[in-house]
Amino acid sequence: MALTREQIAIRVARELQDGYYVNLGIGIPTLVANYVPEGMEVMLQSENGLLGMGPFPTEDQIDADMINAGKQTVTAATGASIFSSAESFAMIRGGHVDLTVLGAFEVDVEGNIASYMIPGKLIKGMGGAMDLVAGADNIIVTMTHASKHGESKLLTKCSLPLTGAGCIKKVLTDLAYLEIEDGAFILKERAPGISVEEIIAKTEGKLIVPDHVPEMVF
Amino acid sequence: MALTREQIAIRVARELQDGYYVNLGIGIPTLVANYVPEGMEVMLQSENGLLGMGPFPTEDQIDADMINAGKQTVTAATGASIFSSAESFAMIRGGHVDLTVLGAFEVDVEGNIASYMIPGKLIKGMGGAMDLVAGADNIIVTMTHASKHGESKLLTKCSLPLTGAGCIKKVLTDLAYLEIEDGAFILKERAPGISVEEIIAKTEGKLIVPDHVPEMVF
Amino acid sequence: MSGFDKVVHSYEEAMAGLEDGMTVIAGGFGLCGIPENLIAQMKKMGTKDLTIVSNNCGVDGFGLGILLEDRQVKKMVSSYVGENALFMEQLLAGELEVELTPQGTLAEKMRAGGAGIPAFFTATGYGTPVAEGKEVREFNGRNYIMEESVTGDFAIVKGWKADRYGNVIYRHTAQNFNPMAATAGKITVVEVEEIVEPGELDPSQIHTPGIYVDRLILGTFEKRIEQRTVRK
Amino acid sequence: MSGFDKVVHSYEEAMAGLEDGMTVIAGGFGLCGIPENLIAQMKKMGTKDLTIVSNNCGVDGFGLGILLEDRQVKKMVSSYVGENALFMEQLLAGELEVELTPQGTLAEKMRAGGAGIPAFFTATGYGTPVAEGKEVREFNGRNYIMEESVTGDFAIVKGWKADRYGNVIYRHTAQNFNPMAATAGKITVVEVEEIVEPGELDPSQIHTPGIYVDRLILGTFEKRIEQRTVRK
Repeated sequence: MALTREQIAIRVARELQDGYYVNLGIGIPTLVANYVPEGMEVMLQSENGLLGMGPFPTEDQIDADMINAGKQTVTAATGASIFSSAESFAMIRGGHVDLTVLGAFEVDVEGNIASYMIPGKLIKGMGGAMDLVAGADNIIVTMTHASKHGESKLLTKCSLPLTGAGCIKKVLTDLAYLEIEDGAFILKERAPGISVEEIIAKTEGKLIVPDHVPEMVF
Repeated sequence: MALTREQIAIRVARELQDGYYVNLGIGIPTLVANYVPEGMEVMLQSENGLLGMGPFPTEDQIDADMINAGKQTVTAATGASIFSSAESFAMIRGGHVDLTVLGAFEVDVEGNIASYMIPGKLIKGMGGAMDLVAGADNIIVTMTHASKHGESKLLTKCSLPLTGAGCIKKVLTDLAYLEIEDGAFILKERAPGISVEEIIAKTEGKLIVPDHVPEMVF
Repeated sequence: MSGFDKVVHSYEEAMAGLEDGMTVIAGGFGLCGIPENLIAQMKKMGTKDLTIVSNNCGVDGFGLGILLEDRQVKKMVSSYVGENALFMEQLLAGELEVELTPQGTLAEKMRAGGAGIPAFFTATGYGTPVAEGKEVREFNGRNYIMEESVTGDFAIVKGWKADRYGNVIYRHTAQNFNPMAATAGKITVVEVEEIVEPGELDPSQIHTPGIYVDRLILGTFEKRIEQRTVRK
Repeated sequence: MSGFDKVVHSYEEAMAGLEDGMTVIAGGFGLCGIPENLIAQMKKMGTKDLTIVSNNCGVDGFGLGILLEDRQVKKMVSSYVGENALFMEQLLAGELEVELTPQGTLAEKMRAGGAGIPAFFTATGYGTPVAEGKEVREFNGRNYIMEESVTGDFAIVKGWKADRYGNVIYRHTAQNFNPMAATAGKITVVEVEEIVEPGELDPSQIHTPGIYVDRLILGTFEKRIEQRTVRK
């Protein structure tokens, strides 16, 4: 079975380490915060200027002046700091964030990522995504492996306008966890019950399949 | 008589306007603060990160953490703000300071200024002077008109390494107030009792002498 | 201290001098920390052909979005404009120009504009449509693009508290783009929730020193929430 | 919260990993806000061939000046080095290299280094010896030079108060270069006068967010005054 949104979040959370500063993109990446392992502490960076994002507020705590990058009302955790957008992106661009998790429309074997624009259809803008992919060393892209019509989103070459060039090394789809190296996807893990054959069929870009591809365990 | 240090400061103070943000260099420029006209308020910017520098502290108030750019203990005036060196020079470089007053070894008819280094003799460094002369629109250079040996410091071309190129328009010496325009010094005022002839004799760079050169009044 | 009393007493006075064709830099992120009354005044003035530099363009009917209703905006420089149907409509009809700028680059362009830095290099956007027409240069084996800074004829800013010297502090994440915007306007106008006595703000804790502020006005704010999310 | 507990309990631990030939960025202006105990630890370690990036080099016998006594410094990047006879002696003898850098450019080079900006343009230094070998470019009719950013293997910083997350505030003008230095070290070490409980510092008023800080140590400070000036 393809991973659920929650399972994707759980799998990403396994990449966390105690003391990590993490930026979670809008959508599935946001869910990762719910699965931080017991006894481990991470700090969430929200690019609108909040390091140490806490949970959503109670009704009483709601404050229009306290939002995250998704414009949702949030709280600040103990040890938080709040700063300007310039300072926030100094952190991001300067490589101080330990892990960035974000979604994408497409990735390719060169580590390119397209996530912000579908010409003629969607022109909302890149927000902070271009800075995040350019600034981070450690990025996990979460996405569906293929479109509803079965078209692969793991490509030889991205067809959509790029968000970043050559910056993606780790991709977690609903079917598999892959790493990008030397112009190929390397299949590292597969979703429970998903066959290597299905992943091969749904991966358009060059795919390297090791002898043993472990199944994820949840 | 050549202007005293105090008279130089008094003359500079006449250029102040209510609401000016002013950076005063070390030495004579610092004295300008003592001659702010009654009923006028200016804020002194000290480039180590203090806007709104107050007077020296009393013995009780002395605080090692509160100094000016000359490393002197100072106080903060009402309405002061204190910030980093990057912020301080953002202000300076960005042209937000209304008036900068600083000393020099030499200036020339092109508006060049040399103030920080005498090769082989003095290599202390430029501190913030290069940023100040590059960032300010409105600069007054205070200096002696000639050396002890009578050699002019108002030159056709500076002989010492430059602090800034083409950035000086106003010079106040112990003998005269001059403006620099189109490759010449224009004699605007003379010190009380100083003859135009003496100024001509002590000005090596091209000097334009208007028909009437008013004497400064103190 | 008239020279340092930045307080003005009407929004007309606050935005006096704004003319057709000017560039306005606005603070705010989404609807958080936006100078809502200054924007409303711009709508009231009906100034046209504006270039607005702001991370977002508000929403339909609130924030900068209201300037679209009478087609006052010629061009938006923003990182994200997805919350605004009227915006999309005018954009797709070719009535509105948009320069999509990565959020961090936008923040840095404002800061650089205020700080006398005409251009800087960033890896952000290299190899993407953002890099088109921009110089690429390698530093330490990595490619960067050159981005030029931005300044405005006006900067409009929303603060929390200020003194009459124009020293401003921001509240929580309503800080966002406001401090950079404040540095980058030829005329910087700040509206705040409270004007305090000089000396009340700790000098070491001021976000925007008064030197950047030309006009200060006391306002009341709706502070509309874009995504009201609560804990169960 | 071990992962976010930045506190170390000895100066040995604080500077562990410092090696010959490394670059160290130091906060401080004159003797104000200098990490005096971290510097003393460097002297104790005897590390050689250091490149030190700091606005000044202390004075004879105090601050960074003590590193000159055993010739630990290969090169200084500073804006002003006039308070130090031993410095001049070693410089004139060719035993010490100095890269004089305008103060604002130095501050910006540190900030840029921490902020992932490899280079920027400034008018500061154009047409002067500082511009030698640097690219000149015109923007809007004015000439600017390109300056590259700086980063250090270590950054040593003096704060006032911090919590164990490494959130730091500075006191008065002891702030100076410290916030930028803190962003620009591969390993950033901060020594402070007081370690407070998490939550005591107002999140909106933190000068250096903990993300930049690797090690935090509680110190006691002499805080020598360079120019004691009093009102009559």
